Amino acid sequence: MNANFASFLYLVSGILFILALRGLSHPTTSRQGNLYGMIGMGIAIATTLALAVPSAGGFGLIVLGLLIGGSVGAVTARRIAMTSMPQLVAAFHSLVGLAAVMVAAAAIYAPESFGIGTVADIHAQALIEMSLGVAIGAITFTGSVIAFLKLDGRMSGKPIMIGGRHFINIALGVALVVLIVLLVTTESKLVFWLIVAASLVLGVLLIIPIGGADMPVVVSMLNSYSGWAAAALGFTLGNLALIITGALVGSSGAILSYIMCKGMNRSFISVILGGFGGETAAATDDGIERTVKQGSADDAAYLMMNAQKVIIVPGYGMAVAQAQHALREMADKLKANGVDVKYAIHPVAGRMPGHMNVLLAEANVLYDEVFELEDINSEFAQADVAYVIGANDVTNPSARDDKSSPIYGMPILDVDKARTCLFVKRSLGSGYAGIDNTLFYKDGTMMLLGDAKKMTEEIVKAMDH
Amino acid sequence: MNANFASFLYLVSGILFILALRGLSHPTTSRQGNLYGMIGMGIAIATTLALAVPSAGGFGLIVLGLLIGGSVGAVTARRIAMTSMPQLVAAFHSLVGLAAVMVAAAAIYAPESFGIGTVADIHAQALIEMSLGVAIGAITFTGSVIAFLKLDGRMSGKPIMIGGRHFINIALGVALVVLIVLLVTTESKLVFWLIVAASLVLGVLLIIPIGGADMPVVVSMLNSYSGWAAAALGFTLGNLALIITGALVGSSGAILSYIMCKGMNRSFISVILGGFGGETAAATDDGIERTVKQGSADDAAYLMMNAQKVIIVPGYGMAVAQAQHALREMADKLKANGVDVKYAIHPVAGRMPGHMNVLLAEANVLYDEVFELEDINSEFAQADVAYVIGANDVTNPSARDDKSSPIYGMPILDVDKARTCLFVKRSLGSGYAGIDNTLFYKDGTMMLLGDAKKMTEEIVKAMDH
Amino acid sequence: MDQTLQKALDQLDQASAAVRLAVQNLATAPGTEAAGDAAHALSGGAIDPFVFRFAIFVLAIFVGYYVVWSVTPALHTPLMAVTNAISSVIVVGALLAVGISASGIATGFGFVALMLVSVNIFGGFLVTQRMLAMYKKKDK
Amino acid sequence: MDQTLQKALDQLDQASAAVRLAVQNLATAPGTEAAGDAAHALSGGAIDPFVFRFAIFVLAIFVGYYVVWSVTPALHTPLMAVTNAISSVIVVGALLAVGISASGIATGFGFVALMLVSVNIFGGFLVTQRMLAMYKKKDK
Ligand SMILES: NC(=O)c1ccc[n+]([C@@H]2O[C@H](COP(=O)([O-])OP(=O)(O)OC[C@H]3O[C@@H](n4cnc5c(N)ncnc54)[C@H](OP(=O)(O)O)[C@@H]3O)[C@@H](O)[C@H]2O)c1
Ligand SMILES: NC(=O)c1ccc[n+]([C@@H]2O[C@H](COP(=O)([O-])OP(=O)(O)OC[C@H]3O[C@@H](n4cnc5c(N)ncnc54)[C@H](OP(=O)(O)O)[C@@H]3O)[C@@H](O)[C@H]2O)c1
Repeated sequence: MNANFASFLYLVSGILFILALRGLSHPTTSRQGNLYGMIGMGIAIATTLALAVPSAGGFGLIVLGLLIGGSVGAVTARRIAMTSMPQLVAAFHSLVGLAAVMVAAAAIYAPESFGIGTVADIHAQALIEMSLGVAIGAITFTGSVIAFLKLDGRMSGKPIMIGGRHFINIALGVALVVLIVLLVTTESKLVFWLIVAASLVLGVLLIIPIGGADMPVVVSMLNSYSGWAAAALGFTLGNLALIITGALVGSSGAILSYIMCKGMNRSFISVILGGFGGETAAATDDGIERTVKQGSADDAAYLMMNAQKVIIVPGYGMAVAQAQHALREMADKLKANGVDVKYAIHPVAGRMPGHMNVLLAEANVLYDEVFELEDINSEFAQADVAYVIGANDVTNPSARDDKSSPIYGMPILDVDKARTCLFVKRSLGSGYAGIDNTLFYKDGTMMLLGDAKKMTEEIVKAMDH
Repeated sequence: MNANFASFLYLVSGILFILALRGLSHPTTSRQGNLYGMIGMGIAIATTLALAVPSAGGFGLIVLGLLIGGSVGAVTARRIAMTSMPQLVAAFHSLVGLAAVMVAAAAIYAPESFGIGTVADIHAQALIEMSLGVAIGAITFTGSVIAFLKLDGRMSGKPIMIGGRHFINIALGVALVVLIVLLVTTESKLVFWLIVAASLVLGVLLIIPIGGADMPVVVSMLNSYSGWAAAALGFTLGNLALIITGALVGSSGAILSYIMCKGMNRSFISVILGGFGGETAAATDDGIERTVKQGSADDAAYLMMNAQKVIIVPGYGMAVAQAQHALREMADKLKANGVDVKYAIHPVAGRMPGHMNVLLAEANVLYDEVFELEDINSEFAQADVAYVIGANDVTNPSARDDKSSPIYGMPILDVDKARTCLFVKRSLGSGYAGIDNTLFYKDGTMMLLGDAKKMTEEIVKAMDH
Repeated sequence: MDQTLQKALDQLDQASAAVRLAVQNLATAPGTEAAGDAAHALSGGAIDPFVFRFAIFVLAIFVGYYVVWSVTPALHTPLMAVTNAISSVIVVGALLAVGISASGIATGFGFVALMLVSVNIFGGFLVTQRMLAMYKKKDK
Repeated sequence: MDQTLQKALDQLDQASAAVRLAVQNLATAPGTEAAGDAAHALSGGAIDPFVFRFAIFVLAIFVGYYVVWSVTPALHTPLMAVTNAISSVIVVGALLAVGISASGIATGFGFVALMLVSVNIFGGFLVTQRMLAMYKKKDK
């Protein structure tokens, strides 16, 4: 295939990826967008095969690799529970990171195949680009593995603080720069692997001190990294699809990190420096005796069936309990009874941006009943009941009223403005931020202590009486 | 200067232009944005001079040209009345179009200076790109001149319909394609000038049948054309700044045309085909006797001074009458009296997008008192008085209620929902769309017949009593 | 403008054209393996700059689309003025024609273009500045 | 993988390097007028593809910025999944290594990369599809 035409096709593939993301601006166009993404990937693969026609053996290997990887991927995609999306995304990022390292290694061992020179005579520019790609790729790899382990609960979410880690990180960073210079001058394979090793270690050290609950920001940041790694290799290979995609993915991750930090009213730096949000802290005890009104499923059913307007506020606990289906059933009952039911989603409810939306969608909740914070917050004042299920921090009024609170300034859902506020959770314990929620002790609040799913199912049953 | 570095600087200049437009997303960042634009232009000019160091004579000529053009531009910019912005923009577009033709001509006569080959041996690709640039440039030139003449009232706004003009246009289009092929094969200067001539005629023929009131859409479309012409020449010259800027300007013009068409609920095609909106048509007389309540400046002053909330709706007539300063004075009086005053701007009020905003800003109206249609339309129901000054079509309820109306579907400002609606205009005549406004005959409406500026000044005086 | 300069230019151009032809021949010479072609292509060495420019053009259209949609309607008039001003970056062409042109007539065209476009540059940015300076907010 | 192929490649590369050097020397040869340089530069012939790629990269960042901000928050989780899927376009590197690599070890690395990345391609797009299929609207 003509090289110019191939470049043109790579551009087309990059444009299709842009259109894929553009499609996500609305649910109706999103499936189309995903299709564009698939077509773009198909074009990139077909173009590469047509440009550099593989030998018969090579072709066999390619088919084999695609088959093995593809079936693992397809099965995973089909089986994975929607609640495990954060882990899945972290795991997938680690694969991209490792693949970037492998591609760079292949390029070092067979530069001719990539058109970047010959063994021991690789263009300096290509070497620089490549070593940036490999370093970022390796950091993405180990970083994502740690994030995966923490999110999946296979490793304690507690921040692991190694003494002098800032010093070690800086030293590793300096070492990386030196090694890259060495690689450009000597082109030694040993140096290449040293870069890989240093970056792998750095990836671990960067992520280990960050608490489990901050992992979503980390995952998004690693997403961004994997984009920059791809772009760096795109420069080496002179591949437009890689450059464009790398930039897209890089921006995307960075913006999502920013959105999460803003939603939590924290600075990105404070997240990255780590040490925040390990195990749920105990509720602070300020010595004042406070009373809590506790209710039963029957009370809740009665209250809601006689309401005109109910707003449901899901949070992380709903995901943990997998309560979305029971919740939908409850909403159906209410709607059949003429109650106006809406869902209010806080930008950082759950453990991943948009997490609650996916879960509700899974339970067949129609997306035009689901509203964002800005669009629904003024409606709580007119609501009879706010049904808060497994959410906590995102409703905490101290973020609005108490200047000394660590989450002060974070926008919250004004559930306290509803006539009655029902709180489904297992205890009076705090949420991810480890802050006591004063709402539990308010007059209009009724606590429904128990597992989110069980409690909701009981309420549904009680509604039938 | 190194060619790579120069290309890099051209890229920087393109990026600065992007940032210039980005700055316009908010009034507070807009001045900064304009500054970025100036810096970008400075970089582009400096880079070109450093890359292709001119001879002493050439340098002298350059300074002379910049001085002459620059002073004309600066004086114009300082003197021009804000109400004449549409004309000014049209006139400026014609300059860009003509300049594109001139640059292309220079390139044909001295291709070496542009690095596109030698006389009689210019690269075919450069010739194609160039002839596209020159054709679009020439169309932009004459088209903008016609638009300027119509907007400035130096030519009748009436659509001039030449018999068989669609046929002539198509014939010219075909001729252009043939001429471009001829140019590429023969590289004859005669053919080049024939292309210029055909395009100049086409520009006139395309715009002449379009009514004066549709000129804003045309101006924006020509803005878009001038962008594409710049981009085409950018390809010829291999200049990144030109390519990026051309694409930006091209998109910008197209989007603004689209916004205007949507604001008027008309299709772009119907605008381009022309024949709409010449002289203001006479009010349709359906034989039914209708009564109009007419009021005086004293009535208006009394009504507004005793109101709690007044919403001011400016339109084209305010611009014609230059009533913005008097209007501001009136609003100040009202505010001093404790009345809540807001301004509501329809997307196509006036004769240019954003036209009313500039005029109000000129009269020192603060931009946070000025609201867009979607943001204020629901407030009319709570307003005591809607003060409609020189606006007409954008308030016509038939666009909302009467399916047979030619403007049916166009979003309007719901001034009829205000308790009282004051209408300042000179007669019961219609506006740009030539459609009778049923609002004049409504109970809650009071007509204040007279020139917008004089009437407003009288009201101000009456308020002092 | 200058006879010797023109000659030098002509010669340079012919020479470089010859070299470019040689490179092209080399790249498309029969017997070169597909892999070699591919490798070369991937390194970007053989790719026509047009492809890159086209990519830049397409991406800039996307950027333009989004940037312009993000402009607040209140500033649409200044937007028209400022896009007009920046489209006069075509001045680079005029500068080349005036500054280093080898033919008198081309210099003439260039000079006219330069004058026209300078009107735009100064007029466009200054009128925009004048407009923008008028937009004011409460409490300042 | 193939000795002769590798040799051919080496030779091709050396030859083209030599030509490129010649072109460069020509361009920077003393006595060449500034005008010639400029003309050449403006035609884009002498511009390093890196500059173009960098331009494309920068513009793509702008596009990415705007495109991602326009994604509705309700679809942020699918967004993470789909960006993950498209970042596996790095597969083009793996394909080169496996398909036409001249060294066994590079083929090995390429094969591993290919497998990993295929997991992502299929997994990423399919899981996104699965999620998106769940988003439903009233009245259908
Ligand atoms: N979404 C994101 O992108 C993102 C990213 C980073 C950080 N975060 C953080 O995550 C938090 C999200 O807020 P949130 O309100 O959704 O959650 P939260 O504040 O973490 O609260 C979750 C609550 O759910 C309850 N819960 C846990 N398991 C449950 C079960 N099986 N049944 C019933 N209740 C259960 C817990 O209380 P009990 O233990 O008493 O049951 C807990 O208080 C915010 O602080 C946010 O900053 C979010
Ligand atoms: N803004 C844009 O971008 C744009 C673009 C294309 C088309 N348009 C069209 O322009 C129209 C704009 O609507 P509009 O409501 O602003 O204006 P309009 O409907 O054209 O009405 C303007 C009114 O102002 C009155 N008027 C004229 N001179 C006056 C003076 N000196 N003092 C007082 N009144 C005076 C006229 O009535 P009298 O003769 O009775 O005084 C006329 O009815 C829409 O139809 C729109 O579609 C706008």
